[in-house]
Amino acid sequence: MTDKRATLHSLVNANAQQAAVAVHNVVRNFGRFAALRGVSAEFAPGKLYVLLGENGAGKSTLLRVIAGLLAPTRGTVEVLGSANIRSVAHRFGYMGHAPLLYDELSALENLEYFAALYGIEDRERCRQAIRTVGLDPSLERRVGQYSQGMRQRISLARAIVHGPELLFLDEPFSNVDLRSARQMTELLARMRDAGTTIFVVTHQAALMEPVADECLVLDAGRLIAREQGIPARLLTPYPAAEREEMEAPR
Amino acid sequence: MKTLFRLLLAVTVLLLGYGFCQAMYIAPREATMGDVQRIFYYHLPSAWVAFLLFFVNFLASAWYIVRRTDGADALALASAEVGVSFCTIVLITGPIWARPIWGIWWTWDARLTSTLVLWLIYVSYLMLRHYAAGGQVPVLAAALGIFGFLDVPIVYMAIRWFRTQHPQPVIGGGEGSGLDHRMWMAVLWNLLAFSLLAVLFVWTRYNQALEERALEEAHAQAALAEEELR
Amino acid sequence: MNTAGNNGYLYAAYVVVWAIHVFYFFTLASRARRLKREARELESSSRL
Amino acid sequence: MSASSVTQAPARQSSAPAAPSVWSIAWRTLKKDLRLEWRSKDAINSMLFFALLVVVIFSFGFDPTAEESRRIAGGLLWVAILFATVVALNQTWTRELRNQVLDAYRLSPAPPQSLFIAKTVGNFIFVGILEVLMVPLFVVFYNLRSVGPWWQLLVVAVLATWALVVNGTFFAALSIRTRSREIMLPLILFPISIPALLAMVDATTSILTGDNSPVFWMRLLAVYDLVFTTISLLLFEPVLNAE
Repeated sequence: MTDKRATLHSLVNANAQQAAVAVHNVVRNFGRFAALRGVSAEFAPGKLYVLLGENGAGKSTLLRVIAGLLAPTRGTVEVLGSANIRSVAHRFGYMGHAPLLYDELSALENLEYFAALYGIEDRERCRQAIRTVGLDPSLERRVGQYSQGMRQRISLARAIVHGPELLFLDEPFSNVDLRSARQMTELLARMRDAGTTIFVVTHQAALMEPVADECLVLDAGRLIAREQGIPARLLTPYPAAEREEMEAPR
Repeated sequence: MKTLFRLLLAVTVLLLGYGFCQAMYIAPREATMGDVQRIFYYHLPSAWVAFLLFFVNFLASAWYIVRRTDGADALALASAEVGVSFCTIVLITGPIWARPIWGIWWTWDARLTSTLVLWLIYVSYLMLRHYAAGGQVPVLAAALGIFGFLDVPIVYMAIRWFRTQHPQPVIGGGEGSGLDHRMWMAVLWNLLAFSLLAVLFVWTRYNQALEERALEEAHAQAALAEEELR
Repeated sequence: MNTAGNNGYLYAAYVVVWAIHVFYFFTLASRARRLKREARELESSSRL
Repeated sequence: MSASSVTQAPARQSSAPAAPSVWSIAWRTLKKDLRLEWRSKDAINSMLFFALLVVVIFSFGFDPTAEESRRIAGGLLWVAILFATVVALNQTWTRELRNQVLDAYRLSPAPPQSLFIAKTVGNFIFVGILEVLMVPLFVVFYNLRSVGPWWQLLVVAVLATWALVVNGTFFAALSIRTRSREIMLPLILFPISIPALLAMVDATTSILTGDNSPVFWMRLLAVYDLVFTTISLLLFEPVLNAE
């Protein structure tokens, strides 16, 4: 992160009274299992946050609670200054674990339908979104026949087609080849520079390392660390082989 | 609360005993039907209590949809469960009375049929509660509770009309009008006793439902404590 | 109508009513026992 | 793909788009569902074949004369349709669960009622097609000829089908959240539908035999439709958003 950008951010933060997302003492139980045990944090707008942690640490749950897919058992969530997530639904995008796409429709058909849900009837905008993630909008193949990596990209296009101010990504790089993943992180960086607040849940910290503003580490439903960038110690827990593989093709 | 519960328990037991004496010994023998008619003193109060409980279930369900309180959900569950228990009594004692009086166990008469449909609806409600998993149960169950209750008048209308087109045995010989006042006393005492019994059952089940929830919560918290020790 | 012979039905009905009430009472009692046991287990496990 | 070909993300909209209307979203969703069904044909194929099986099996179970068949055909027809409807209803929401695509709808600002309306109308169309194909079969297999005016049958069919699908769609949405979802739907749908079933069967029988007036049953169906459409629309949002 350059110094210039850092200054810019501090300026923006000074001016912006309102956090993009604020969670306060959020607890979420699934029956007898506590997935989140009192998470409190505020997130300034216009930054790229990476949520790290082991499987079952509560990363995805936190993201789903913030996006309003799950109600917190206790605690409060405020998104874009509103406690009622439904009222700001058109201002954020979400990309889930699963692709959230209809297998029987083509990429463009999928995007046109989901854009319509946001009140957008604009085919060119949908084509643009598909081009943005590096695919050809004229492809007529159905999404079900795409590779996992391509489906993830279309899923990202679906999440950003309405131009959200806030973007939540849940494991966006699972089963995505390294090149595609890098293109996706570049795209995210550009969106962040344009002012979008982005949350990425991942266990591939190395991929996000070049572009992350802040990282948060969750463990057993608790927020245990919050750091600028992604410190090297958080990149090591992953198998060395995987890291080398990620670096190699460059 | 605990002393109130015990007091209520004592009163209920006494009333159940008194109601039993009223029904079996004090109320006069019915002229044409004989002693079998005494089933009526348990049958009718059970039916009223069951209908009342289903109404409570409806109110609690609607309250839950609006306010989302754990208490409303617990009350909905408790009233449906106890209601089904009383409704089962109604459906079994009815045929036992009908057999010697009408010569048949069952007839697709309006009251019988709508009670049966009611029973089916609330059994399906309990099954939904049993088979649905996780935090969504209360909402889904509340929706079904509201649907079920609104269905009741339509069921009754449909079946009444259905029956008026077909010959049917006369229900209870129209004894409602000419009921001896001592017979009414037996009905009322038993109604009181059964209502109190239902209150006790619902109260207990309600507390248990809340306790179950608290226990779940405590489990989640306890797991937390363990993690911290590790 | 010979009604005396029908008293079997009367007794049967009363037995059924009480059987159902007692049955429900026992389901409540067993649930209460289970809840109490679980609460105790939870308490002892959290003390460890 | 070179880095230079990567274009900018879609621009943020200068102002919030006008809130999409309930009907336009319902229409888009219906079109999408019909397209999905056209491409996969899951629901309609399984439903049609199932209904055919039921008709054939009924005809083994009963061997009526023309007079008798008039009296029982209404019941058989509607029971067959009810069973087949359950097959189709399960399909409509299973499709939304695949890839968790229902979450995408829940995240959007689109009104939940639109989804319900679209699904109900879609199911109405599927069951309507089923009826159009089943009725000739019944006429042939049971040698049916209506004594009463046949146009009344049409009114009954519309009211009855709506009664089945409006509750069916609602309870299918409810039962997909449960553990044994396929079996759960009939268990909760059938008890609630008893009055509607009684009404549609008796109305049909009345028209076929010409013995009674079907007017009461048609009114009852209309009331049933009205009450449950209203309640479903009111309660669909909490059910959709229950996790």
